[in-house]
Amino acid sequence: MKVSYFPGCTLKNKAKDLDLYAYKSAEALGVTLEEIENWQCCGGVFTTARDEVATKLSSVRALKEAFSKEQPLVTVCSACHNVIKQTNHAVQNDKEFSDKVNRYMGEDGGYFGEAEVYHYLEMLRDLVGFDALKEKVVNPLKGKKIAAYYGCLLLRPGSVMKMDDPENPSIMEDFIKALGAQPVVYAKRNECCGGYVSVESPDLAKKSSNQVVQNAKMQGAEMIITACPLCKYNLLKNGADIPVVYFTELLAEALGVKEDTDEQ
Amino acid sequence: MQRVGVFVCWCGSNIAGTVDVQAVSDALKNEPGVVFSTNYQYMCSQAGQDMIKDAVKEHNLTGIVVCSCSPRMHEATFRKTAAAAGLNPYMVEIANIREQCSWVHKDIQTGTEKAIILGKAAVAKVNLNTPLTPGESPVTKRALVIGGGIAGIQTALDIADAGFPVDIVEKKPTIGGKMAQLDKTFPTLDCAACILTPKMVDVAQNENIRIFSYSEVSEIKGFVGNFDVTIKKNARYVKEDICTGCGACVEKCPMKKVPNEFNLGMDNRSAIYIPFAQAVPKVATIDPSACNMLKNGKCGLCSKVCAAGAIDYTQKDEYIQEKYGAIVVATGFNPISMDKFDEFAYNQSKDVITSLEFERLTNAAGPTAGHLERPSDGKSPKTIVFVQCVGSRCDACAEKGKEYCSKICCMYTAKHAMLVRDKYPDTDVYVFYIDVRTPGKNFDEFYRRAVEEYGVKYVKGMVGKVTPEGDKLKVQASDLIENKQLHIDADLVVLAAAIEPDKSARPLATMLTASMDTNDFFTEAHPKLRPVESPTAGVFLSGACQGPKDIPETVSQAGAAASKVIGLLAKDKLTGNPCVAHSNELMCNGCSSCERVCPYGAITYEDKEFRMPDRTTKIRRVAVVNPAVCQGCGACTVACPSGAMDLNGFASNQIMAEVDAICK
Amino acid sequence: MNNKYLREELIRESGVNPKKCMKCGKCSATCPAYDEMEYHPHQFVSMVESGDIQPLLQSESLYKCLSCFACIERCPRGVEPAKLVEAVRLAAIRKQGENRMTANDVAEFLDEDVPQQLIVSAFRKYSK
Amino acid sequence: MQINEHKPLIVAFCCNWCSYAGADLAGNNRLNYPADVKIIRVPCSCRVNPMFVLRAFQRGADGVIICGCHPGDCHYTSGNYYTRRRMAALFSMLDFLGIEKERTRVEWVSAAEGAKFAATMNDFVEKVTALGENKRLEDLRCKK
Repeated sequence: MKVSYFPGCTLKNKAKDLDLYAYKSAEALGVTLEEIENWQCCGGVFTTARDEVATKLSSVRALKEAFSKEQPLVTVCSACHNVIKQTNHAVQNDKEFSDKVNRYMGEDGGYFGEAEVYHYLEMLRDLVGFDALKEKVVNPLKGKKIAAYYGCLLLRPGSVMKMDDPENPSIMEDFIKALGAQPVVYAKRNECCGGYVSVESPDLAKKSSNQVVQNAKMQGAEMIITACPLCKYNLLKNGADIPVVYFTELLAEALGVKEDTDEQ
Repeated sequence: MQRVGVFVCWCGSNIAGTVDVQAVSDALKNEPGVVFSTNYQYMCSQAGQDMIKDAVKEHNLTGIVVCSCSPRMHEATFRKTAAAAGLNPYMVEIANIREQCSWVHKDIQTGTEKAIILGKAAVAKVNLNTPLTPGESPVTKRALVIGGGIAGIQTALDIADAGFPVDIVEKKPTIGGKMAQLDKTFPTLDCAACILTPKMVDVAQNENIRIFSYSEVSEIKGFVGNFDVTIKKNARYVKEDICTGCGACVEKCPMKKVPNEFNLGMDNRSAIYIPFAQAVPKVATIDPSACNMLKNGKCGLCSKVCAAGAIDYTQKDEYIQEKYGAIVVATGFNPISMDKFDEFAYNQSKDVITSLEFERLTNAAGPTAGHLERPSDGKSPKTIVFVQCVGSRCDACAEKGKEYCSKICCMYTAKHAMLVRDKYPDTDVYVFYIDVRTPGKNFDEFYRRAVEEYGVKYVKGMVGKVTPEGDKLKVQASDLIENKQLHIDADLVVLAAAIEPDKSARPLATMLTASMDTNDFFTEAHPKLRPVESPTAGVFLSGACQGPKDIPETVSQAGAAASKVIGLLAKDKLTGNPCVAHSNELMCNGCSSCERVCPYGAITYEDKEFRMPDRTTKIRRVAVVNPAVCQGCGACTVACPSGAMDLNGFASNQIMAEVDAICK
Repeated sequence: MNNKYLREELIRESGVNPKKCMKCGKCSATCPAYDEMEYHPHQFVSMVESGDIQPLLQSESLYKCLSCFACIERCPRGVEPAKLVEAVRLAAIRKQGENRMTANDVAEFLDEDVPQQLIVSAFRKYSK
Repeated sequence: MQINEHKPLIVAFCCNWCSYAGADLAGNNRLNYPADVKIIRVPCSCRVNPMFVLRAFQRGADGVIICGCHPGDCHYTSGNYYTRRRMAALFSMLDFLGIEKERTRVEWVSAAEGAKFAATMNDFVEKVTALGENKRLEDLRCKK
């Protein structure tokens, strides 16, 4: 299976692990990630203002390319995923916005929201299948108590992201189960780490991050996994005393492809 | 040619505000057939009606056009007026110049122009009206009540008291409904069982009442006074007439791990069970999804211990046919699922419960014998947070929740909070509310007592997130009065879940051809003046199937529905609707097209002798409409290829005349 | 800009209808930045509706909102307060010379691990 | 925008149980829609003979809309299904004859949907107005 892949700026810099393990794992699962040619940064945040058009064009270009190749567009980074899915939704549902976008794009235009956007986790669940994933696991992570941290970007707004129940999600828990480990359910898993204000208001970010880690630990977690580089940065910077790792790293480990990645 | 009188109503300023009524009556004066035209402030008033009667006599009118409000409002009124003046009541036509003109158009010129056109259409139609006489049909003197909760019970008792036989169909193994699950009732705090169970016994002992428990209505045919109903009696694998309700089988049943729906899954029951001690009928029922004997033939213990020999593993579903004159819908309500509201962690912690679950937890016959214990560890909670309006009053576009106010939650939450503080005074009780709505007799006083005498902490604001952590529930909420965010470590969180109509209501409405609103509540014939009748004749509404209601309201509506049923059953004959189809036998060629589209089977065929021009006779097959069965939809008139079929009151030439008048 | 015009502009741009609010306060109940904010999500809705917008434009609260969308997700009336906060913030920083952050400010918080995502989004949110 | 905007003539057939009541509700709630819409009450949408629709167009109507109960909610159980099938056939034939599809419509409006009734009428009138006068049957018109 071939899919279009949008890595995003952070994955080529500070979050190389997230990217590398995503590639390796996909390969092990028989999925080829074809990187979008000349992709541009998604902008990191979806501006909800309806008159902001230019900032959303990089997403539209990526979407259009995936659509022209008749491939689903897969993202790993929570932020890219959020921006691209929300942009796609806006193109589909806000005619005024879609007209503006297509006028901006000029000859590159003619995109009306046809592409399908998958988060890497959704790809695992809906295109690969967690059962199939389970069969490919060579190092089951037996006995590990792992807390999935969704953060705010992955699930919300629920009516747009349509990834899972925004208040009681299970996709990452099912993922953890497929890898043979034991998921820890805790209520703060869909609360914000305070990432965006770590510049403006570091104390607030610290408080939010601590509450997340605390809740996960109190419910018995030994490790936290995330799909978001900013979440990882924030939790670790604010003194998380249990490991915080990208979900792709855990995946690569279970699939037995982590070692040869490390050797490279 | 008719002699038509036109009467234009001002409806105070309702019509006269946007329509020049004088111009309308003047313009209609010149229409064909019109011999008299006037306008008046309130045509529906006694003076207005007298004016019509006088005009009929003075001008020898043969037809009347009233330009006024919707015919759904006052058509019946003016038909009576016409009858009082000696005219056939069906010689009246209404031009709707209020709801469909003055109220929806702002400009007086366009309003007046449209009113004149609507008036012309009505005049054109009335010119082609013919006197109609309604037929008569007999009434089956037996009523059906669907649903055996407090609404159904009260309706059945009241009908039976008047001497008419009533059948109750209840899908659960016992009657009693939601009220049987409640602990105490507001605002008097008497125990629900103490006031309900005697009524249940009355039902069981009343010789006019039959109970079909564990049964459903599977088919409804016919019409007011003459419904043909099929009731499906589900196999309960116990012979109802033999079982004594001794409970020996329940005790011996080895399969004891079935979630007990009566206690909302908070404890277990056996595969053969009696829902609760005061069940009516007090007979056992085998749950086929849990019974080993029914699933794989291994067990049979209950049969062995049953001294009466009531167990019958081979019992089949039974279908019963019965005729009824009237049907009462009392299908009730359920709390909505909390699955989509997991910001309150209902699916993440056993200690987050709904209010109905709380009722069972405080009920002496409940899973904890009335001791308030947390479901997770059995400890007694020291801090309890009640959250109101969970899923009520939501945005119509939201994918979760209901648009309406569930009405009962404010009061039962005050009751719960008060009872906790009364029994366990060292418990901290918070109630988060958006508004406290207490419009009822002694209701606000009750709520104030909860605050002032019992020290329940009412906080104006909403809970935003509940986080289970360790053995606590961390509640994050807003206090809008003090403008701060609250963080409370609670032991128990109780959600006042919105209520919705029972799922069985929608298919039932389809069977009854009774209308429902967008929330699946049954609609009443008139929201103010006919609140217990469905627009479908012979169908009546009782209790929460029509809208959220508390017990006092439900009981009064149940009584009102019963009185309507009694009024219907007391008649020996019903006057039908004369606006039915009829076939012109000279034009009919007996092709059966009309018969195939008739939803009521009102059309049959007869061989008739016709005299031909050459004085010979010929026998031809022609359609005949049974006017007692025909409901007047008109499907046949369009299906008829020869144009033989027409509809009284809405004849093809009448509608064509209206089209012509509008398009002139 | 007069308040009536600004109010309409904010409503149009955010797509939020503040009239739908039933004043339950669930947005503020669920807001993780509540304690840092001078004006809370429910106040944004109510103050924009009543045209009392100037205090909001000058408030530090604009830069405390995490854009985590918890208020949007949980509002029973579908009001979407965060979109209104964002619209007010844009109204503030789109004025000439009112950028909240410049490239020079980046150096201050840059450490070895700061993900690019944070820098990009800080620019998106705080400067135009 | 045209200077002398054409005021269209719209005939709306409404079933007595749902749509006519929905129109009344629109009135009760004072929801405006253009006065170009003139409603004819029929017991059920299935009472509408295709001849009525043809007659309306022949006499100068610019649009004809038929409103009934939602599928499954018909007061007469199945009348609206007949309507749906009959009118689908009629409308495609009219389209073939040059009476644009936008001039004809079947819409389900329940007694609870006053707002939908008003919105439907506003939309329908707008679409028909955009098409201009219905000249297709002009030479056949009995109109003076």
